[in-house]
Amino acid sequence: MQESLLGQGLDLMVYGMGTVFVFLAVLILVTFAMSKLVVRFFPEAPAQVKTIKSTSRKPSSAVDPRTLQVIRAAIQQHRARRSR
Amino acid sequence: MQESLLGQGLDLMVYGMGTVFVFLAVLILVTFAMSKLVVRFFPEAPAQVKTIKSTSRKPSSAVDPRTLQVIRAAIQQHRARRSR
Amino acid sequence: MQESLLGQGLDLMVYGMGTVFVFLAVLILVTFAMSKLVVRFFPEAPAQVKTIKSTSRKPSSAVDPRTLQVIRAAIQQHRARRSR
Amino acid sequence: MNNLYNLWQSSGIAQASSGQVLMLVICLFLLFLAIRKGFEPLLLVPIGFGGLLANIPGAGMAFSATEYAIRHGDLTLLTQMATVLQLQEWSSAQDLLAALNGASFQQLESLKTLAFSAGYNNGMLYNFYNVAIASGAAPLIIFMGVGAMTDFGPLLANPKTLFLGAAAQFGIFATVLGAVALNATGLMDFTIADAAAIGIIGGADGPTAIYVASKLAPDLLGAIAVAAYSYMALVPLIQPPIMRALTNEAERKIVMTQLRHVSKLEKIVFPISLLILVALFLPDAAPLLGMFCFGNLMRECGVVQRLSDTAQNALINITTIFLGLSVGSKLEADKFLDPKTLGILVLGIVAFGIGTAAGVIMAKLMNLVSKQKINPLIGSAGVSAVPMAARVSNKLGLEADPQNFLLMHAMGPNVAGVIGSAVAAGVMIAMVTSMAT
Amino acid sequence: MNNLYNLWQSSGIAQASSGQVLMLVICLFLLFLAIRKGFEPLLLVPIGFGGLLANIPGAGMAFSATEYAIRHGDLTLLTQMATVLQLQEWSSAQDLLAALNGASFQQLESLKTLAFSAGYNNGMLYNFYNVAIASGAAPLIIFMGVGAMTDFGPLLANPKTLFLGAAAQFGIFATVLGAVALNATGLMDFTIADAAAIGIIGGADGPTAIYVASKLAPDLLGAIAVAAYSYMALVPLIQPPIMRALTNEAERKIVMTQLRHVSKLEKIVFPISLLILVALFLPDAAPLLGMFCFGNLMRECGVVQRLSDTAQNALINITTIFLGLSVGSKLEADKFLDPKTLGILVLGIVAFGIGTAAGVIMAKLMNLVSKQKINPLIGSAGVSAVPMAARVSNKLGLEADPQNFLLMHAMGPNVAGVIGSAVAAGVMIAMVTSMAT
Amino acid sequence: MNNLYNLWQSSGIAQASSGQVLMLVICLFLLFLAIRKGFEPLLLVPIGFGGLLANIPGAGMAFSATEYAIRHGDLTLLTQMATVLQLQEWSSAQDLLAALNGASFQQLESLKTLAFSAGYNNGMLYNFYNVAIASGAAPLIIFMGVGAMTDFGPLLANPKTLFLGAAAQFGIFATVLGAVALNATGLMDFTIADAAAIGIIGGADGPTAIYVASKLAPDLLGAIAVAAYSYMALVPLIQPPIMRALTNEAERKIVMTQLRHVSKLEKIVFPISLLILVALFLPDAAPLLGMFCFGNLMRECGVVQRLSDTAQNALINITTIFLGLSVGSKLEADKFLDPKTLGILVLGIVAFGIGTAAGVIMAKLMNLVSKQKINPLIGSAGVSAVPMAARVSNKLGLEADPQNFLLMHAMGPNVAGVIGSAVAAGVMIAMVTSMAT
Ligand code: NA
Ligand code: NA
Ligand code: NA
Repeated sequence: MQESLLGQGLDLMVYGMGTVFVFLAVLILVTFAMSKLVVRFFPEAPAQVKTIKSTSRKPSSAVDPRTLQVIRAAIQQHRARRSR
Repeated sequence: MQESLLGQGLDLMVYGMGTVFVFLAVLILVTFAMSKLVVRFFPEAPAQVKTIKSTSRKPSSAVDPRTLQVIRAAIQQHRARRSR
Repeated sequence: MQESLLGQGLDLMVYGMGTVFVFLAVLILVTFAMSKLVVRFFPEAPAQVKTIKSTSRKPSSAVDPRTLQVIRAAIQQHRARRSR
Repeated sequence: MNNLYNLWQSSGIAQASSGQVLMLVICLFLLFLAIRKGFEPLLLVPIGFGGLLANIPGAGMAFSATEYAIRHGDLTLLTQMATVLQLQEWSSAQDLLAALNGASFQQLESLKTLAFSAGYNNGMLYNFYNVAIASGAAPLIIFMGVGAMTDFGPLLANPKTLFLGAAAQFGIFATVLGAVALNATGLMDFTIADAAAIGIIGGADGPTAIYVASKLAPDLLGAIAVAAYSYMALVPLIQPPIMRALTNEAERKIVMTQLRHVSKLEKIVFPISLLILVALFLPDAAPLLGMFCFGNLMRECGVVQRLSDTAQNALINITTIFLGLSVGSKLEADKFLDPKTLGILVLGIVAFGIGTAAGVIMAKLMNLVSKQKINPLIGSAGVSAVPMAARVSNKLGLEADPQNFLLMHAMGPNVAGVIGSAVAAGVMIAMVTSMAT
Repeated sequence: MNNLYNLWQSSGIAQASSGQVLMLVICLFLLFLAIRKGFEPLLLVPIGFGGLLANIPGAGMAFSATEYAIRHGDLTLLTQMATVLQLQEWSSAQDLLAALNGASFQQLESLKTLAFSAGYNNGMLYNFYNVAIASGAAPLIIFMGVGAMTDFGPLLANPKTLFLGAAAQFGIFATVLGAVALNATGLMDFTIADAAAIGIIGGADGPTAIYVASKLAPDLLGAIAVAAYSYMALVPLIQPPIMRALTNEAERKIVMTQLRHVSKLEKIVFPISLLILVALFLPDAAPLLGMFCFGNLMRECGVVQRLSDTAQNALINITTIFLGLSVGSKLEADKFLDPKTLGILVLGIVAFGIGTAAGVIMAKLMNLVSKQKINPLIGSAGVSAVPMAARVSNKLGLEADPQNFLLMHAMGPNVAGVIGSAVAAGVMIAMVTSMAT
Repeated sequence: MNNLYNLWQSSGIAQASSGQVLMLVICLFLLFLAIRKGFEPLLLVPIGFGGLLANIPGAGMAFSATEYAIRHGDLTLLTQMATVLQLQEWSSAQDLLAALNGASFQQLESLKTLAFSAGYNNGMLYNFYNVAIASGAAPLIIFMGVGAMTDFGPLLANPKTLFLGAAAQFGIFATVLGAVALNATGLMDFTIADAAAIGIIGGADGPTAIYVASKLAPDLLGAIAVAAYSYMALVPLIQPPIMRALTNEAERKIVMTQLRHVSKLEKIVFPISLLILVALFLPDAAPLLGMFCFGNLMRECGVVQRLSDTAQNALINITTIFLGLSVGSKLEADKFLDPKTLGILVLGIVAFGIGTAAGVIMAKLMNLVSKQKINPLIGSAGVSAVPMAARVSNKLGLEADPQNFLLMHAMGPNVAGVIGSAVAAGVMIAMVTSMAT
């Protein structure tokens, strides 16, 4: 530990804050570029939107399909039991 | 091990059973006292119930849509079973 | 390692494949025998089905009251929220 | 040809001991009881199946790397191990295995290093046992889940019933004496730690029994857990004759006043009060009762529903699976097939009977001094075995008077019995540990 | 009679230190805040209860086997331990406990062996702490779950708001300087590692704070976690005065343009892009941001809904229970009742304040150079405290103009603040580690 | 200034090796396949992301403390480590890393102590790997979940189809010979353990492949797992040409008799019977088949629905997340970028092809001796790859005759293939282990 505690604190402040800003600035640039590329080359055309959605909805309907599945399974079980 | 096994067994019996009784007796007293205090100083007045609810609700509100879904599924299950 | 790698490979092939076949052959025999025994001595007669149910339901009926409780609790929560 | 001989040598039939075959039959019978007869299936299915796995000849799924190395290692390795164990004379692997019981911590560590160096590994069930039970974690997590499922309302409405839960613990301590007496006959060789672990069967509470056994008598854990869960399943057969013998028709017809409404705040404050009492008077019961109170507080406080749900479902189910398999690993033939097991089974049922009787008698004693009469049928529920014992009280009550519903009244002593057993467990662990040193 | 004396000796009252009693009161107060006042109950209920358990006198649930052995061992054992620690002069167990802090890894291992050999075991909470926090696993798993719950849509629609999330991290580093300054006054004795761990409270992000504290200052972890979660709950009280002081009516009425629609593909590519940037420029932040991005990718990719659901529910709930109890183990009196705790509480709230101010000021600076005006009220959301801070921005916006809904606009800086804190955490861990050697 | 230089030094760009960059690209491609092409996403998303994390330059998330210390330690530490490893001459950290492979258990323990003493820690993914895979736990838990999801009904209705599941395992053993042959060419350097681990890819069963690879060839685990899951996803492309080439139109039109009803009791008894056979004849397959049978018994016994649900959902999902990340840790550049990986990929697809062919040919052979004709298209389902391979059989059957639904008939050999692979795995682990000593 050659430096004083104060020096270390200042170092942390300067380089830390600097890194946070530089990193997030780069992230902004990359995000802008990524969005541009995606919107340009892979636009969510209505037709495509639907196909994407049909896949992508699986998740956002989130619990839905599984719940449905569970319900269906439960109903089947139930019927099975009844018909036993 | 200075004591005989029988002595140890008797010790366990006497002090063990004693502790169980004394501890639960104290618990009875504390529970009586606690209930008295609660009923006296924090009665479940309709008005106060609502304010308690409003604070305790913030966190649980995060769960809202899922809870509803669960309820619905549960009710369906329950009905299905009853109609068995 | 007295054997050559090739010898080891051949050994694996011969004894491995042999074991797989023999084991699954035995499993076929056992499965046939088991099915025969079950169908013969424990047929799924309607009458017996009911007695099975009554025992097998005990456990699932264990979940029943809890499910009910959950539903009740959920409904209370839901109502409480709505009445906000 | 050599390979074929090796394959046959490694087959189960060639390696099976008669003990293992007997244990396979016993475990199949446990599965039969669980699946067909509904004996506490949530635990007995994993325990029974774990027992099957533990007794597969040659698989060694319940062995530590050290045990496995001793059984399969070559002479060089065994000689090194004997040196570590400071055995002057030994003729077989059995001698080494026998010496493991008395080995010190450092010796065991050295043996472990030798075994791992030679390429041996712990069996899967041994790992499960270490992580789930030896650490104490699984019984405590299940106790937390049980806390999250427990409604203290009936107890809070009538705290006097805590005395019934206290009295029923007499079964535990009477059984300790019984084990000591059995030892005096010379038929079996129980230490005071064994006796305490066996007694806890009378607590009629699975996780408590497993927790105590893992601390005081790990070798008896398999038999103790099997006895505890089996007898809990048999409560509807064990209790009624005792209850009928100790009560008359008039007593069984006593109608109890309806339970008062218990407020939300009382339910929140109760687990905290209980924990503080534990902290002040009985720190030895802190792990068990602490986790129990934590689960109950999560349930009642109303602001951590997510956590409470998980504690009651995913977490307790996952833990149950591994707890069951781990208990099953103690059904390994060498450990289970011991005269002690028979003693445990006999003493266990005696413990249940005495606990039941003590609960009923305590209820009758309380009626002598108290104006508000208690139906003595709810005394038997003090053994815990939640909610089976309470249902038995209710059933016998209805037999005497078809309008007299005792279920909710019996839930009070029923959950009191859980607390009582945990207190007894804490006292016994502390006393036995100090006796042993 | 001897037994009765032993029982009394082992009771909590006889063993309680005043520190433990004080801590029990403090933990009850934490539970009160969590349950009655709704202070981040998902964490503060387990933390508060864990603190109660850790301070039960005589139970030693938060002690390692070594600590427990030092407190309860006999003279022979203590002498052996002192030899291992190379202590020439020592008069009490306290001297040995004090020497543990400076012990080397090998010394600690030797002590552990001594303790286990003598039959002592780790307390339950100590085990939980080791598995959940010392390994780093629990905060990372929670971060994964948070990632699976986070919608980056608002951020992707307006990436500039990342600057607000960057600016608000100023609170972290200003607090580091504050801790250094407090050290200079001589009132407290903080190392640079302590200062960094305290600063991270200003990140307003629980798992990040716990992760950093566990790496840099484990002894302060309890106070840091309690401060972080308490102040996050207090965001609706802490932030508004600062926000009002730094903005005028016209600024608060700025209406922001509606956010554009963000496509599914952008949401899938974003976590991967972020991870690649981390890989290229900031490997030190890889554990935190890696797990965060993994959770978010599971959410957005749409093909692993099972895993995403589990990460958001069963897994995060289970982890939260054990994380909370483990943090509670650091509320053990000897560690928590230290002047440093007071410093941490003061510095923590300063950090929140400075972070809030920096966010608002950055928004005003951006308005100086940018045509598209930003309502400076959303700057304060950059501290993270998701979603509380964004709701505060929204509330103050509605006060100024009842038609101006800022919630979605504030969600951008809000999640940016999470990324910013994780970046700051990575930088600090790397820099402090290299400073310490 | 020094700090700025340090920061740059610690950035990923400065530390990246070309291998790591290549691996990042490969892992991104895996994610693309998983997300966009639907290649077994439940496993390949975590594996691909784990691979990204493992290859972040400088982060060392997949390194043990020892590996990390060797890469970042100072000369003193490296000299100490070289002494432990008994290296006379060494010039760089690479020499030490190379020496790790041949180190004994005690040497590795000493190195670990040195690394921890110097303040280094295991990376997160390394810890995950140890807990989830090296212990063997995760593949077994997943196998339990698969058992709980498996319906043996179709197999019980037509047990003969077990032969198809047996025949398809020919792919495994043929590939072992292929690997041995590749070794003979001098192009690659496979041991018999490597060959066996590669062969198991032909089992078309993910957890079995991971389990075997973790026991026999941990360094190849990454490539083997990736190959196994990728080819399982490619089953609809790999199998049809082979199936068409080996069958004629008439054979493809064979209509099979409807499956008989299977009673509940048969389904309960089957997993127990299977386990008993394993116990008697094949103890080496006990871990895999034991957990599989346990899962199936929980499903069918009907009295532990809670446990069965958890095994099929929360538990298997949690395990999958950590298993995937752990496998990803083996995609670390130094281990994955090896000529062997290419060999593994080639041999893996050959294994699938041979297994498919063997299944179809076995079906035709059975038709020569049996009266009840089997449509040979269901033979290919014997490779497992549940339920993909059965669906392929069904699809080709419908192409030949739009009324001929083969799905349920193909489920029999499909689940038989799972049992067959597990048997093959057990045999290979036992034989290879005895060969190695
Ligand atoms: Na009890
Ligand atoms: Na933040
Ligand atoms: Na297969």
